[in-house]
Amino acid sequence: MTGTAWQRLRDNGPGIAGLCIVLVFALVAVCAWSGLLGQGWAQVTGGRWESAGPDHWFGTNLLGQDILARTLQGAANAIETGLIVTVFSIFLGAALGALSGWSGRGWPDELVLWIAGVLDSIPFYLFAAAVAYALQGHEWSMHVAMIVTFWTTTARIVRGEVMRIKSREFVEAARAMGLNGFTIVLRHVLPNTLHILVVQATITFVAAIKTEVILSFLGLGVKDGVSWGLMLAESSQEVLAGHFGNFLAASISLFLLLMGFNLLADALQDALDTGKVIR
Amino acid sequence: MKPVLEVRELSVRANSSGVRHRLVDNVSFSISAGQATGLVGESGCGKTITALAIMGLLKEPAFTVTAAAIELNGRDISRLGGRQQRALLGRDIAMVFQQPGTALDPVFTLGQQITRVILRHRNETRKQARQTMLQALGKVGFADAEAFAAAYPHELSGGMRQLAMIAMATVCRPAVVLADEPTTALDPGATALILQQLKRLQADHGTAVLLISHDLAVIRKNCRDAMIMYCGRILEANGAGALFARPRHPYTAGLLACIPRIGPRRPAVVDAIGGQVPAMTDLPSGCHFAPRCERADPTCSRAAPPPEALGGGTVACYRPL
Amino acid sequence: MPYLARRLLHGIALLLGVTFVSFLLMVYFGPDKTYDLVGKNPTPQQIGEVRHELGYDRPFLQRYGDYLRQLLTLDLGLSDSSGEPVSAMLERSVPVSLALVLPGFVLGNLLGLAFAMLAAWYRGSWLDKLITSASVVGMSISFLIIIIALQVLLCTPYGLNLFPVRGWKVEGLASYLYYVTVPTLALVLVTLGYNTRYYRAIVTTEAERDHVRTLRAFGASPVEIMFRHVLKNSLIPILTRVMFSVPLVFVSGSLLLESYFGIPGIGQVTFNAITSDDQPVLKAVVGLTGVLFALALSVNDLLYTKVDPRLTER
Amino acid sequence: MLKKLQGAALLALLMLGGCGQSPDPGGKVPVKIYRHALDGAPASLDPAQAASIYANFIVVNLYDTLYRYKYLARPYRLQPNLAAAMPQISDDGLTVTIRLKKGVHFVDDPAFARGKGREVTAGDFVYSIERQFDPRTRAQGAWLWQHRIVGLDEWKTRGSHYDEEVPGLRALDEHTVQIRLTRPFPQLAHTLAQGFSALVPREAVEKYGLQLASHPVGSGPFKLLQRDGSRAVLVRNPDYRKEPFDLATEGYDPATQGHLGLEALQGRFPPFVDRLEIEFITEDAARWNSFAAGELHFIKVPVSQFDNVLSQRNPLKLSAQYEGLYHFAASEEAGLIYTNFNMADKRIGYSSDPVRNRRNHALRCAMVKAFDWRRRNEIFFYDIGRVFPGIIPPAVPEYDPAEDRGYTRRDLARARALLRDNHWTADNLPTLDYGFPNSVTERQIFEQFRNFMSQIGYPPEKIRPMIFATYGDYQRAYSQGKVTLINSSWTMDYPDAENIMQLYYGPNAAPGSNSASYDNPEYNRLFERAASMSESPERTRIYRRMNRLLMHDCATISGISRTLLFLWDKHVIMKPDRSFLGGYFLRFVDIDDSAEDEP
Repeated sequence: MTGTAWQRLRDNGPGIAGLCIVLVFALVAVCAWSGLLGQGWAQVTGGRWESAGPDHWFGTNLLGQDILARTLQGAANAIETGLIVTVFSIFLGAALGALSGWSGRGWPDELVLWIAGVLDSIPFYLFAAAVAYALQGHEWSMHVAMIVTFWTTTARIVRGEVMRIKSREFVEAARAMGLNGFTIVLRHVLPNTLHILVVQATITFVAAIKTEVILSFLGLGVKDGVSWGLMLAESSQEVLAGHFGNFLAASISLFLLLMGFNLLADALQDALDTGKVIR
Repeated sequence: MKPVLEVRELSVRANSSGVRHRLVDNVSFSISAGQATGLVGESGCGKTITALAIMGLLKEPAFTVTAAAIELNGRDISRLGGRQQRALLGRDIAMVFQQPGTALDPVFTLGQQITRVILRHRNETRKQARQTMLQALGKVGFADAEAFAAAYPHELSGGMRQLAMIAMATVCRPAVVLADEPTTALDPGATALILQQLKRLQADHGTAVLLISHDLAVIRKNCRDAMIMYCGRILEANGAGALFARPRHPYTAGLLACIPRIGPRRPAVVDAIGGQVPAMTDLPSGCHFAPRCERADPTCSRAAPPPEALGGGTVACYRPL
Repeated sequence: MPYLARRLLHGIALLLGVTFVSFLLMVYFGPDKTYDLVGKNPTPQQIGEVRHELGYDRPFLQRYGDYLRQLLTLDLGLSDSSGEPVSAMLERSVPVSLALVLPGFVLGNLLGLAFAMLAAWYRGSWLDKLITSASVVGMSISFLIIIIALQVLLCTPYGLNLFPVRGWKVEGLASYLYYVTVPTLALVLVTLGYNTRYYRAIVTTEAERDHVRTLRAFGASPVEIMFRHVLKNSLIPILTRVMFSVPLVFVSGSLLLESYFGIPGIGQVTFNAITSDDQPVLKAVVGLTGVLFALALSVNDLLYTKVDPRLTER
Repeated sequence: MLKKLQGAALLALLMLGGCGQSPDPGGKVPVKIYRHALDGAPASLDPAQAASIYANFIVVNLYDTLYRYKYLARPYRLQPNLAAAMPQISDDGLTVTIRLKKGVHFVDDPAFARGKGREVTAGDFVYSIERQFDPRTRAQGAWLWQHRIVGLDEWKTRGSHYDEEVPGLRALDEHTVQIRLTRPFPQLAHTLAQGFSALVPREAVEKYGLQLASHPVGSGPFKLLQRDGSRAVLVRNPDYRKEPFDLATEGYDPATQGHLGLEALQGRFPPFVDRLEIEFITEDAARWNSFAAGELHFIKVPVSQFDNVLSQRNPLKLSAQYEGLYHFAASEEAGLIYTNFNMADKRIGYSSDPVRNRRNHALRCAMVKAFDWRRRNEIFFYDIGRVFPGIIPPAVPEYDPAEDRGYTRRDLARARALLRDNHWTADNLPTLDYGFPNSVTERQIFEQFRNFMSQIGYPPEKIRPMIFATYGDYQRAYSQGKVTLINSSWTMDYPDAENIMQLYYGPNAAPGSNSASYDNPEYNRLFERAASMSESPERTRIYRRMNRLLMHDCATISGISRTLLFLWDKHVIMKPDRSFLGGYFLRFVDIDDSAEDEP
């Protein structure tokens, strides 16, 4: 990100707020991974449905597990999923997008567009379910499903951008210097799509987290462990019996995290003035 | 003779991200019926802004427009808004824009767009309106008006679009037409056509035309009066003849020096103005031209020189030629 | 028109792809109903019989071929669980889903567009800011949370308790509203944020075009400008969004709603098909969604040419 | 309801600018409607596929079976339904003769000549049982009669040709059936009270094929009007055979049932209601809210609502706010919930190496000791489930109250000792796969289990969850021995302990119902010996002995029987039931319209 962009980001109050929220959650995640936070999520430390109190800030669930610990662990899981999915799908999207963009209207372009079209035409939750089956409920099935479907948007945008850049002088120059396509794309073209990738990443992250929650709710998501989606699934039964612990904890933290990312995404879009990316 | 349009102490401020700077600074002038007045200046000096301000098209929060008065046929329109203002626009005062390419809506035919204006401002039936529209197109020289009415902007050349613009601007016989660089985007042939149309306007309906241009030649040929604008201020105003024959303001003089004379005898450009046009965001204090003016002295940078009557016109300079 | 032919070709390629991928995933590697159908104390031989009955033992290509034929002839076979003809299940459930999702879908888009146009006309004003930030908030609330919260607030004694927790016994307008309201609200809430923001992005760019300035210079009223001109100019991206969301809204979207509110629409049929390993139904749903999508794509391109004169010569 | 309506109308105003008339959603009609809720939806309505309690619940109302259970008698007793009398059994117990009632007709259907439902005959019974042995039927009930009826299995292997007669299954005349058994089968009459055995007309099968599953053609008290994934609507079958309701025959007990107003039914002809609306609501909460909102007449109270519904536990007492509104009954389910060890899995079950075999046995017993039934009962059954040692539940007469409760008493010290003495340490303990079909509760049950075990030092990461998207997948996995810890529940098919004891009979090993693949020669011997006996003190002794064998081998962590709570509207006259009676009681349900207003 260029200096001026950073300047603009700094002037963007909401953007900074978003960044802070994200950083806080990231911190929580790191602590959870390194075993400082939310370790007791599986242990039973209280009675069932204890209300909030000094030893259980958010109360306990049916089994008597501490909801706070589970929320923190859930945060870690959400971030983890978000990171994995984002990294891979952005990478995939950038690579394929560049390929098809560079190849112009050649067959690689047609092929990539075709694959993207196919993937976009399958209802997502069905697709996720299908992948879950195909992978025999493997713990990564959720991630695979998301990566395989999320890269298409990035690819489309990168493709357009690459097509635009392709015609620029410096690329012509590089061609004239006899560099091969691959190096040109790698050295000269992709770097120029970085700002788009950054924005896409934030957006993918949001999508990933949201989807993780829904998939876990449907039982297609997190296998062993705890997730906000699972907490919401528990709560969807509890709330109607008047126990709101799980619901509040999960929904509020989910909202905060998403809000943070959305604000950040907006700020980045303004700062790097890639027009508003369509979501 | 009574001026049709009189502008008094018009100022425009742009408010972008906190910093507010003047685009038009305390401009006053007037133009009278049946004649053309030229507004000259380098691009970005505030000509267009002035026109838009007069039309009342500059909106808060992006812009702040202040004026002692903008009188159209003696009626102050500077404080009008909403319905009343819209009633004027296109009927009593109209504007022709610089880019005929983008100034028309691409998804409607010329006919539709002109007819809308008629229906808006003159109580005519659709049928009548259509006739009026066809006549207007005919007047500006479209032989086969029907065909043009049915055409979409992208199907026409720039010149034709601009003619259509003029047809649209004049269909309601406005008292004033603000023509903002109407010819810059066009080839010489089209330019000639357009200017001829503007002349016809003045002649036929006694319309007053404010011809905005950076091209001194155009102004000289087509205007009775001319005003020189620089960094949002009018530095000199006078009858075109007088002004071009004997410029009083150093800047005017500089500009005139830039006009290529016909014939090979002299180099295309002589003693052009040195230095750069300052950015509107940080204008020098006092006379904005002072830093580039070889006649400037400390007084010039102290306060903006007020317009003084001189040789039949007005000049805003402490040390006029 | 060669352009049309090209589109058609693309459409077919797309369909082949969709059917193949979905078949591979949902049928070949997909769920296995055998063990739902074997009785207690089955012998391996009986299990074999059931697999044969279900046709699981036939070679891949043959099964895929049959699948394509089924889609072409719209003869979708019988559900493995209920024995009902799949086509009958669709005829029964699709209208329900339409009735369920349509109001929310339409409202969500119209409101989004309305807010977007407000924001665009008062670009940069407090109203614009309010609308934009509100839409960001909207985008940050998960569908799940909205559904659960709305149910508690509107359908339970803990809240207003005005509407049914679940079900779909529609006989006439009143009962329709009675059952459709909460799902509609949920749908609107979840889509509004995204729509508003998307449409705002489009409408603002359109509202800043030169010809809009021209219109104002000729005294056109805000209403005329926004609705007659800006709207028509931004129709293409709007149509695109609508067309593309149609197939997915009606399957994925209603899946969550219907499984949560116990509404017997296509979503629930699909959900049950997933949880009861009902391959014929899954195949039909995915196949038909693919078809819908391909159609949407082509129709969309046709609409373009209708909407924008600049695209007619192609 | 009315309150809700205003809500709807109000929103109508907001949304569409108002709508005038607003009839009761659900439609106010002058007929008696009974609204019931099931916690699951039936897949198929073909008797041959009526495997789930949900399917069975509805099938027995659309079709007729030869026998049924008495409405009110407890313990359950059989009662002729389509049969004229109880079966006549020869002295050697091998020949069974059953006479059918005359003049009973199937409902009218295009499948029949001229669309008129023809008379039900003995041939229909023969055909219906044979269907179970025809692969094309996708039947799921064959296991009830497998290897028991002379020539039936061979009939199948010869390709299931219906024209070919089965020696052991013959219609002597229009209304007499004769069944010849390979060995005495005391439970036969019970199997003929199941949906599986319901009588299906051959014409319908041949006309509708697999579609029969959604287009029932029977002779039961009700006809199917409409059905989808979320509800089924049944209407009274006007041609249903006229048999007056008699309290005495149904085993009425004024002492315990006097308050239900059943006397009003005496001498009238069932079915009493014109229309059954059966909602399939899987989510407990939604079901409860629907009931609380007055949309349902009956509910099996979800555990999450026990706090709310009950004011005290023993004796169970309804909380004041509901007493005025609802009738209330608690019934102990005839079945059990247990967690099997996969004995075929060397990691924890039988091992060829005697040492490992002994250590595995110790490990299993340690886990049994580590399991906290008190807590399980408290959290998931609101402390009103019945915990009992082994597999013989209190619902059957074989249950032994005197049995030593040690097997279900938690004893961490003992468990740890067992591990220590057999050199089990956190490092060398085997990694186990605990399987369950995906659901919130199943997951919670797993987490609790893992938590129990972690308290004797079993590392949590060594008990892995194996989650399956559907129950079918789960079943397949453990049938193929892929799951080490199999959490399952068994609901008895008929009120005879034999139905439970077979769960651990060696030859029934996976993919059979003996999911533990438990194989103890003595157990098997005893089971075979008891197979031909009907309930008797001797058989009881044998069964109890088998139960002890099982516990000694620590082959399963067992067990608990749920206590089910039923609430139903005071206007409704009925005695609901969930176990063997299945849906039979629906025909006896009546609505007291002296107080007309619907809840």
